[in-house]
Amino acid sequence: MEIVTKLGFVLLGLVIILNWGLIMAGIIRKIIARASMRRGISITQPYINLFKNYSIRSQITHGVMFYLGPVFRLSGGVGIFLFMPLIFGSENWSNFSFAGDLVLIVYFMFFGMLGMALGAGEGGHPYSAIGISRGLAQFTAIELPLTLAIISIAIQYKTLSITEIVAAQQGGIQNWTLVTNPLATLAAMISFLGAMGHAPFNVVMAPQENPIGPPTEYHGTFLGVLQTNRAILHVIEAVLWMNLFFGGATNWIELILKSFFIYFWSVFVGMVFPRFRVDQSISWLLKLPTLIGILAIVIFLL
Amino acid sequence: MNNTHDHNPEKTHQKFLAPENMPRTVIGPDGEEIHIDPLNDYFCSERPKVHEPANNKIIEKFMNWARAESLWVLGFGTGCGSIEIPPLLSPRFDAFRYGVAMRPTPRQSSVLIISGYLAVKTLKRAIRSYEQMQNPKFVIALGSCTINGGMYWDSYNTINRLDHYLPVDIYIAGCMPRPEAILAGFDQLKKRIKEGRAEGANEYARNFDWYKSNQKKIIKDWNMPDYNW
Amino acid sequence: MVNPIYIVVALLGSAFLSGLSKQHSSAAASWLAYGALLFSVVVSATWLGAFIFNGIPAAEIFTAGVNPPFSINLRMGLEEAFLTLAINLAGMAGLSYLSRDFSIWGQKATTIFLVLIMSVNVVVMTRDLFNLFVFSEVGSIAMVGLIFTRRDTDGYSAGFKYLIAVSVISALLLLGIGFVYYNTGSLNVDTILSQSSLVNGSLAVALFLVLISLVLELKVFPVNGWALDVYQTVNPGIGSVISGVVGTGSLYVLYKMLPLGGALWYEIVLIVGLVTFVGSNFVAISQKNVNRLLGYSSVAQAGLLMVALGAAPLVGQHFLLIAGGVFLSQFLAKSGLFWLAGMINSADTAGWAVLRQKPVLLVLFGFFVLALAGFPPFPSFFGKWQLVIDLAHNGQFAVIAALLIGSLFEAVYLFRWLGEAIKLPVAEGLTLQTPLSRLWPVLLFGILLPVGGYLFSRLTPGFDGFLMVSVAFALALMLLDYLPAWIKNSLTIAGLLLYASLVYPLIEGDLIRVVFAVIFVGGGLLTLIAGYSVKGKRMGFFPFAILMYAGLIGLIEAQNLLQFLFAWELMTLGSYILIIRGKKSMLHALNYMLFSLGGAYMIMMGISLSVFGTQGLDLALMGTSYWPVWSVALLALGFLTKTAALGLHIWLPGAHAEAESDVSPMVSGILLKAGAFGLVLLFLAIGGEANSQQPLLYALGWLGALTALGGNLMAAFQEDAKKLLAYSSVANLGYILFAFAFMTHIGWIAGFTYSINHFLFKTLLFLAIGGVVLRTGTHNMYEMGGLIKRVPWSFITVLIGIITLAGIPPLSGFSGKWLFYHAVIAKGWYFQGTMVFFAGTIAFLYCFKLIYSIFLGQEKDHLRKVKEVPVWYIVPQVLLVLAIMVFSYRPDLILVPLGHTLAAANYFPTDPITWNGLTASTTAGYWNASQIMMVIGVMFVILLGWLLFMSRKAQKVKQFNIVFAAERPFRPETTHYSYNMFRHYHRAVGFLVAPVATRFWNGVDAVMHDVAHSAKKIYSGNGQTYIVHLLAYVVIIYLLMF
Amino acid sequence: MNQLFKRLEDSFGLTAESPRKPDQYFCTVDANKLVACITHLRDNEGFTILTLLTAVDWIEDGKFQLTYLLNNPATKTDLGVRIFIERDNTSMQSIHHLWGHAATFQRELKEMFGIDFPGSPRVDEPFLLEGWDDIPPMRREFDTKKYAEETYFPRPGRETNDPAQYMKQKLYPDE
Amino acid sequence: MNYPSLGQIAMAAGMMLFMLGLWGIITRKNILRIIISFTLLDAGINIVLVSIGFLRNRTAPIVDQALPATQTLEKAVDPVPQALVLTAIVIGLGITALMLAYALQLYRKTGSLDINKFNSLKW
Repeated sequence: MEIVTKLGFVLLGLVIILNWGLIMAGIIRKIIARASMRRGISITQPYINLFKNYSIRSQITHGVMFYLGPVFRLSGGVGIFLFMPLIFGSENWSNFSFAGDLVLIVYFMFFGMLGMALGAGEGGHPYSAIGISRGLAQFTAIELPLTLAIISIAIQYKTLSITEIVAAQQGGIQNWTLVTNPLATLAAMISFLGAMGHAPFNVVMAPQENPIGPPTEYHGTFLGVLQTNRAILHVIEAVLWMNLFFGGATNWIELILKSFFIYFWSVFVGMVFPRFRVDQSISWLLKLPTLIGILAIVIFLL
Repeated sequence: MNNTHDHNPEKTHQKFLAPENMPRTVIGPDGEEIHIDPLNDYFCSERPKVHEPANNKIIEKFMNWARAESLWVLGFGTGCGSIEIPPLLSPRFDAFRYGVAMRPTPRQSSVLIISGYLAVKTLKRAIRSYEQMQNPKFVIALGSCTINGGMYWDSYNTINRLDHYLPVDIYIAGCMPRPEAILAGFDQLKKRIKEGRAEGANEYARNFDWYKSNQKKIIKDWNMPDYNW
Repeated sequence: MVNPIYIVVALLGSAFLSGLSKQHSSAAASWLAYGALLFSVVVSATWLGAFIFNGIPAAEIFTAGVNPPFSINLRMGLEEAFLTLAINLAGMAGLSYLSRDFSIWGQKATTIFLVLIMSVNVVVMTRDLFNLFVFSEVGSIAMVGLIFTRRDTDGYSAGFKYLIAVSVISALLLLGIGFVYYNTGSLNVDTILSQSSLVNGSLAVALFLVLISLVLELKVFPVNGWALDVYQTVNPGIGSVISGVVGTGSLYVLYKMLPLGGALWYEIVLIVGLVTFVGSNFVAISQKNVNRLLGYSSVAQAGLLMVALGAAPLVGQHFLLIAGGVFLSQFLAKSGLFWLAGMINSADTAGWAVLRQKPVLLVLFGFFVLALAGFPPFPSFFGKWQLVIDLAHNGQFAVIAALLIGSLFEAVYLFRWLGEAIKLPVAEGLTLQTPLSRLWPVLLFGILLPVGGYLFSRLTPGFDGFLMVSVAFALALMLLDYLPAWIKNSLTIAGLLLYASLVYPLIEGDLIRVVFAVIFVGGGLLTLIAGYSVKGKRMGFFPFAILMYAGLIGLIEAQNLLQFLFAWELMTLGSYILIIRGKKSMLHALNYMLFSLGGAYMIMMGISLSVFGTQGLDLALMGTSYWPVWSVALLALGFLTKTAALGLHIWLPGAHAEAESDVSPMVSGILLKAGAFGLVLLFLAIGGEANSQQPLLYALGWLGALTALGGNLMAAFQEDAKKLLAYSSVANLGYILFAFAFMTHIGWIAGFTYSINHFLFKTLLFLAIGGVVLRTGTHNMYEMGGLIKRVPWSFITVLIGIITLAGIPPLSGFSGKWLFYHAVIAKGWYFQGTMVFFAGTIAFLYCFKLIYSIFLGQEKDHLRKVKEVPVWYIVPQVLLVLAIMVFSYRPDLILVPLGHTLAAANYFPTDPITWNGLTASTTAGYWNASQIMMVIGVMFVILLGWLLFMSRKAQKVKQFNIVFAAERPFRPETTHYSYNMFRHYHRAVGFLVAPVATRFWNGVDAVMHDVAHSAKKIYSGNGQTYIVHLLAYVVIIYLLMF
Repeated sequence: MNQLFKRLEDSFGLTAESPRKPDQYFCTVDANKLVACITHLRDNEGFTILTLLTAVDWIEDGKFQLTYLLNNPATKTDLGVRIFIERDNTSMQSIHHLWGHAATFQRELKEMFGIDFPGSPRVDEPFLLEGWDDIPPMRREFDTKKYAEETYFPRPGRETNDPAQYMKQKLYPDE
Repeated sequence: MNYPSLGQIAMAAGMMLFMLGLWGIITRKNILRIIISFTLLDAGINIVLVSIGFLRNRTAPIVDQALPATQTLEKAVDPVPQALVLTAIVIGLGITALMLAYALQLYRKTGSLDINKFNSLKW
């Protein structure tokens, strides 16, 4: 019985996160449009796009991995969700976070990337492979500040359990990592920009250079699966950052607000900055953000 | 120079077969001979299939609504009309609010805008792109050139009527039509889709032989299987 | 007992008779010569048998019926019997070998030859100084007479130089003898010895003259140009006599006389020997002429024996073992090599490739080279080992270091030579001349080598004969080499299992050893199964495979350091041969061998400096608290050459990549763990958690992190699939080093997890990729592509392999990563840890490149008919996948008991991991592999089912049906994006992979060769210069002494 | 310029025309002297740029007129060198060795007029037209209207008007 | 005044011959001269050896009527060095002969006796 309740809450949480991800994408794009003085899409447009993609009638496939790729990708997104505690203090909304700690989530991010890489590779399109190779190369550099930040907060809180990290930040904004460890937060937020794939780190999907990169060959249901994952992943990664640096959430409203603002940070930066070439972004990430991350650790060692 | 038209398309296509599409023999790692016929080995040569609408009326209506409200346009410009598309996305006209978006790959697009005259050479690419789009797919043709050849009506290298080569859903007249007209065209297309009348893809599949013979009549170096999957 | 004087009588008599006989009775004369030599052999053999088995005391033989000092007396003791047996045997073999030449040169040559043998016999046995002089002069004259048979200017000039030099030396000797007599009134060695307490100034000078001329007779470096010229020009059959017979005599004389000089002279001989050994080997590095190379090598070996001689007071009772072992090896091997050179008739070492026409000879050549280089199971290994240990007990570390460096120089040219013989193309027009009269001496000496090795292994203290079983097994397999491969493969597997089952009871309680044993034996089984796919005979593979595995198991079973090193060298030897079997492996194998030997010598040096050097060899002594930091550093470096740490890694990629498809997993997935095992032993030895080597470990930790980063980066920029995997191995061993360097409980658990994982996935990947390479015939990934349709099984296994490699949950690679994170946090090595994690993300780059370039993307024309890899490759892969799955699902099965073992008091008492059911938790976090796997599995299946349902009607299309900007792709080759895939990454971080290490080692190589080449210039070829050298040498030694 | 023409007249027998613009001159030479002429112009007279190579079809005379338009960047002068060649099975010496880009012009002329330039790189490959198997379309005996009507399904009912007349009629029908 | 004894003079002369020979061996370029130098050296050593066994006022150690075996200890010089010298002379002769044979062959082959020319074997 317990397991059924657990599964019920997990599914419910997944539905909420998915819907919030879609709505959030709509809101953000609406904001972008208004910022450039357009009316822009309706907030429901992501839903419609998703429905449309699932209602495409004909499809083609390049082989087995063409199926497995999106499945890996979505598993990656859903998996991170499954191992992520959502609401602090709530047994029901902590999903399967008892199975592993922060390390699990950090490494599980690769699962989806691998799937995308394999699926796109099976498509046989050179642009897919180019996109993947750029994405992977950039990701190595994006991970570096994040790793430093994680180590820094692990030193700070002496734990890698997300629940305990959130617990340590309770009791007001002065206890958030944002305040107690600003350098680590800064490093991780830069890394968040890369993880979200917005400018200046969006060379992977760069439509003008290599038509949309990895998912060039994907369409219809396959693309629908990828979009579903995107909606989940954006929210759940924002939730991860929220848990680590912004005090977590004690209820859904807080989660929704915080994840929105964290995600909006990446969009905001993306609106303002132009795009890096991939080697530029790597060089840049290996310099300033890495330095910030190292400082974040050094401060705790002193 | 022979002045006679060769009306046997098979022979013509053989004549214009590209060198890289010629059958060839390569030697495998263990010394075995491998015969390669690129057209058969590299390309899927299935004919297009007719995909009937869903039986359930309500579901079909819902799907058509979703398709109509999410028109993903392939970024493919022909002729002078391609200069009319970018203003469409600018704040002044803002086609996004109608669910219109540009996609860089035909696999993900559902609308092909033929934005002006089509030389034979361009037509070939337009057909390939169209065929690579997935089943509910719609064609909007801009300008008189696509309707009757426009000012190029007697050119030796420009087609006169697009609907002999691709199933056109909406013609937007003008030389060129302004963005407002194109927006109106999108509106009409939406109506057509919602009414379930925009079955161009199925029409293309049903009348595949006719379309193909028209296409092959002028595109002599097709160098592909009949349908470009 | 026959009086040994009859040896002299028989030889001299037959010499006279054959000299007197007419030309037409030459057959009878040569039979007479054989008879005399056989008689001598029998006599000396009976004496030797009597000494060994009956233990009788040494016999003194008095001539002329008067007691010494008034007459000449001979002695027949154990040493004399052994040496005369060797000399007479060599004489007999040499006579047979030279019989064809003698028939051309005429009867006189036989006569001279017999006189030569006789004179050396006397020189060995005599106890009279003047008699010694006379017979050594007789020997020299005979020698020069034999040199005279080479009838051209080179021969004459070399002979003349030799003659002048020998005359000057013997003049010095005679002068010395005269003064000795003047001072002591006796010429009898024993009498003089009894007065040696009376040594005064003038006697000391006299003795100096005697001894220095004896030393000079040994052709010490660098005053030996006259001898080298002779080596270069004479018939190799005579060269073997000079090196083997005459050299033996001279050495023994020095041994006899050395007590006269007292302690100081022992030191002088030690130093002279060292200089000779190192210098001669060093100049030989850049030598290509075979005969001269053999000359250098002979001189070097004589130098080694002089070292042993000089160290006699230090080594005490082990002297006979040491000198005997070294002597026997070099005597047999050098004679054999000279004889082989005579059969090949190529001035250049490259010509020795012709040996491949007769595999037996190639094997024997291998024996000789290995015996010279001091490899087990040959006697010199035991000799050298005992020498090093005894020197270490006496604190002679500089001597050890010099010895080891000299040995390394020696290995450079020996193994270059061996490699050339194995790999180079056979030169045009060269043929082997192998009449039976030349063949049997080589065969006999070749067979005597391992036999001698066995004997000496029994004599060496602390050696367990059990290890020799595997060697015998390998030799037996070598004899069975004409059988088809599958039979030998089955035999090898059976042997491996048998050996493992015999060893298992010895290590049963020790989980650390059991883990490594499982890796070694399990990996061996799996890779040998893959070997079934090879058709034909596969000559020369299985004996060495079994040697390698025996070595690996021997490492685990070793009770003391001798056995450990024995096993280590066996493993190196076996793997060297396995590696050199690859198509383009010659240089890589040489690199491998040199780095391995360098590592082994560092280990030896480290052992000497450590507790073992002072207290004993038993591994149980390891816990002793005294560990000098240099010793630990050297030992660690030695093991790190095997694990290819950054800077020492340059041998690995080539060696692993060019090896055969089923050898690569052996050497990469399994063999590298030997280094890891060594590190484990070392780190446990220095005291586990409570060690006192923190600064060194800190450095090693950084080294590990840098290795991980560098290896992964280099792997990402490879185009060769196997090189990519090889660099990945470098990096993974870097992780393992990093983990073990933590010296904490959790770090060690991580290290073991990594070791197991690396074994599993790297063996898997190398097998899979090796199979594909086998089918496609290329290593270059950009030449493959789209093979998923052709080799689906390999694709699946590679997929699982790279998921494990990259450490992605839920497979077992993640367990290593999790433990790593916690170990880093607990230890506080944050920056190294970050570097390692950064390296981990780079692993994705090459994982993707590997699987994409080979299996995905565009299929190439010429690979459209590639078949699935042989089932024998699939079977072990499937087994490995199963193992990965089990280890992923239940890591606790291994990690929990391992944790208990490591928590032992003298290891790592603080165990931070608590296991609650299947959940491992530390104070910092928790992890439940089974739950993760279950959750992900269920989710994956649901999502896959959903997508399959939604896309069930999808049209399958072919490879060119891609969106190509409304065009069509031109050719698969131009559409497959693979070559230089990460060029953008290279732009950003390429400066990190500048080939610094390669440049450094190339520089070392170039400098060594240049210096060696310049050093050789002292051999100007001018006889007078040589004399000047001689005299200057005498003066320098004199000045040094007084 | 006249001096130049005088010099060239002596060497190559060219006939000059009166200039159309102050800096634009035309002249005519024999086809077989052309290469020598423009080589001289390029190397000695400073006409280093080949601006254009084009053809005119004088079907009535049975001739093709080729114009090599050269430019002298120092004096900012254009010089068009004309030749006339036979119309049937015609071929002309290639000048791709003087200017690399001449090959492209020649490729186009080959495709559009059927003028062959033996030795010119890739001269037989299609340039603008893909799969054209009729007579070269710019030759005046090619009836492009008839070809278009036969090939491109003209839409029935289409009227073609002179725009000026049509608009006048439509806007001011009374006049 | 302490005059050197005959034995000492002989020894000094022998040593000088020895040194002279050695000097010749390492300085002369002609092979024949080298051989002659060697014979000088050899002779020098022999003289030294004889002088070692020399005892003043004694006779040669030949047992005959003049020197009965019973008086050898008192009247004869040390016989051993003499025996040595005899043997050494024989050996020196053999070696000299061999050297000359080599010199002859070298001269036949090359027409030269310059030792500096025979350095084709080196390094």
